[in-house]
Amino acid sequence: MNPETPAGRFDLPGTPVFDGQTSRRGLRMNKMFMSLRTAQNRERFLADQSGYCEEFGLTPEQQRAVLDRDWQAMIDLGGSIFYVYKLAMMDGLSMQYLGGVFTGMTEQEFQAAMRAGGRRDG
Amino acid sequence: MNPETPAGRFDLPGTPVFDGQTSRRGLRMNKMFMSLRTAQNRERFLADQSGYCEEFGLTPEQQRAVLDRDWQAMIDLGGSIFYVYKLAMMDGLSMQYLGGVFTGMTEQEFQAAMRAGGRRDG
Amino acid sequence: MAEVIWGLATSHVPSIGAAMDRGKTEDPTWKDLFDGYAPARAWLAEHEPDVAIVIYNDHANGIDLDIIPTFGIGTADRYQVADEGFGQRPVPDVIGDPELSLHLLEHLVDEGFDLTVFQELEVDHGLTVPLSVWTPDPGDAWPCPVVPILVNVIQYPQPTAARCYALGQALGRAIAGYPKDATVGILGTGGMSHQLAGARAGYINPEFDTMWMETIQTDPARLAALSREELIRQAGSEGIELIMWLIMRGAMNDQVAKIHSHYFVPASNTAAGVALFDNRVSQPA
Amino acid sequence: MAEVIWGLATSHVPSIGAAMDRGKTEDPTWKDLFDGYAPARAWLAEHEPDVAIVIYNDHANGIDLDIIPTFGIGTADRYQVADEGFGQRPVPDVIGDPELSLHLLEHLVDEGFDLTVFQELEVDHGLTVPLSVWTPDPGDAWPCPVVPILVNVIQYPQPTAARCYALGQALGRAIAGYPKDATVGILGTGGMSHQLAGARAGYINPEFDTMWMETIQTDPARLAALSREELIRQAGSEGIELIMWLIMRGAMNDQVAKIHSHYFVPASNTAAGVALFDNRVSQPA
Ligand SMILES: [Fe+3]
Ligand SMILES: [Fe+3]
Repeated sequence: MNPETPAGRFDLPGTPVFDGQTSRRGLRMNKMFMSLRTAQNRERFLADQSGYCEEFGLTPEQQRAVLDRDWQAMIDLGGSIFYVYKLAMMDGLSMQYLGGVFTGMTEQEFQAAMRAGGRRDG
Repeated sequence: MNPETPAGRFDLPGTPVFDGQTSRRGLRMNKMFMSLRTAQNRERFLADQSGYCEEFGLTPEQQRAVLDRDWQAMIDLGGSIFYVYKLAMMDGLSMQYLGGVFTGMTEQEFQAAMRAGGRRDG
Repeated sequence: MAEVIWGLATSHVPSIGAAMDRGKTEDPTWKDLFDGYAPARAWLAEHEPDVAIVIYNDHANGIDLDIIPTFGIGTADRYQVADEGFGQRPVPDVIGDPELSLHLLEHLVDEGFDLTVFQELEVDHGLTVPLSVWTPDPGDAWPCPVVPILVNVIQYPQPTAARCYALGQALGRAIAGYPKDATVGILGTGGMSHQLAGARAGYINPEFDTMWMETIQTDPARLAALSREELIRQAGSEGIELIMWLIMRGAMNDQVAKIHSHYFVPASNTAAGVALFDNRVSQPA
Repeated sequence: MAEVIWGLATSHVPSIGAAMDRGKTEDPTWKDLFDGYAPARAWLAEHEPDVAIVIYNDHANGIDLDIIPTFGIGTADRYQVADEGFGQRPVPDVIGDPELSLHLLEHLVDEGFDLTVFQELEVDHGLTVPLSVWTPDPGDAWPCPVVPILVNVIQYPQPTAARCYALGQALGRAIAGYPKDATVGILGTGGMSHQLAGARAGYINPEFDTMWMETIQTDPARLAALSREELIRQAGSEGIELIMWLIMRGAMNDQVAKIHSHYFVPASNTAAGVALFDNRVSQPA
């Protein structure tokens, strides 16, 4: 899926809308992300990432996205950014890093764009 | 507390109203009752009733009511009848048995009153 | 557009399901109740909808008391039958209709109804007993997919009767606005008069129930004007769940035709009522 | 009766809390933001209410996606600070005011707001960061008890801006009808413009934010007329959470006086805004 033309509620270019069908698609994966709030679950996840994903019932595509840390794919496959962020935090990555991934920039470039007042439409 | 003059939302004689303060009072006990839906928890409960009650954080009064199967006290201490019933079911007791307890009848008398068309006000 | 073709109001007492599951429907204590269902079942078998909406409440099985939604809607594609503490009822799981659920949700939220979305939900006797009243022998599957709508009737403050009726009316508009053609059956469950705890346990009010059964057809707005206190006084502390019939009724036309109704005391500690209404009758101009 | 004495609108970006918890408020990237809070904090320190109502949303910490309430209210006597995945923030737990919670709940349900009751709730940065914006050094306890009100801003369909404003107005009536004398501070949290995912991530709209900051004081009904689509387009997919400011504003008088406001980009990926309004000003006849 191309993030420039998200499937979803409105046709707002570059703007994923986390609607009911998206949330249904991502439910198992999002629940898995939420479970990573506890140290015990983070350890279990890190010890056997694919086993942990299977336990939560992720689809093969979701599991691949998680194992590959394909952040865009996680969003496309129903991830909510607030949930996906739990995985990023565990990896020591920031929301600016993710912002860079979504916009094709390095974390530094993304941060610089934010410090310059943020990005604009068009 | 006297069930004829329940503390609660309205002054409806003989009618406990499960309101917010009641539910707050009974929360830990009701959660314990709900846990008895699974065979595993019923076994754990039966193996050590007071330990199980403590695990759920019941007050000493609630714990005594549970151990004594004092059904009226469970209601007075914040039990919801739908939750209290989980404990009764585990004991093999029916809603008619409980109805008898609340009205000072045997189960048979209560059942007979129901079969005769139910009880009336006043 | 989708169209409500019938509304079925029915008690959801667990012992009705238990009597069916244990083959006791010919038992003298139960026979009159089940005989009373027969005409409704026969008509319903001839009028199978594409989807059903079941308005019910949970009883300490699918949801706990830490989170108590006033109104909820399921959006799952499957709802497992809950184990209420004595094993699952031997009935099929309930298949959902997420597309319709999400349409209803969006319409209702836009109209200012503050629903809670259930993406996962185990359904208890509140939902499965009405399905059994409708379809005694489902075999491997219930007749059609189901959208569950949940109502808090257990903890004060319950939604008012007026709010339930208004929700039903908005639900009717939401159904009418569904872009796909579909026929809809709607079930309003619970009641009739009963009280499970307190010195008034066992309370039954046949006069109130008779009035309710008639008026739900002819003048539901009058029932919607009843206060919580009045409902608890007249129908018992658990009889207040009759407000769920008003959601069903609100989703139907002003004029509906009664196909059948029946009243029976006692199903366990409860006055059991069933009322079936045809929604496809000509409306006054 | 209880009286709203002030309203504080503020972003609740987690990095604002993190900057405070790690002593980085004098850091060049943060100094202007925290300097901007100073006048509001000074005024608030002189105007301590008896109780605060915090309108916020959870971010995958206190509630999961299996149950998504449109509006929720906490009725607990204590709310633990959530561990969001990197340990609890080093701030006190939040003390509740169940009596006020239950009063508000009853009034709001009677007015037809279909709240979900939270008897247990862990509160995340959505609630604690605004408390820190107000009170940077709480010591062992926040200044007063808190009633949390939760809003679904994450999953479409969010409540409309109009519905949020109406909830705020009903909340104002509910507060005015509280039988006990109490002063109330009300916090509307979230925003301002930001978007975290998608090719438009990093989107900031200072023109919209400036308009919002002014209009929330002078003409909130105009903001309440914005559609979800318009809000997401103009404020970003996460900026839609600005609807929570409308609940705060709705609970206040028609005329309010601005004590202070400040705007700062970026707090992490977000435009951070703070606006403090005095509710005790003379109203036009
Ligand atoms: Fe019920
Ligand atoms: Fe937020």
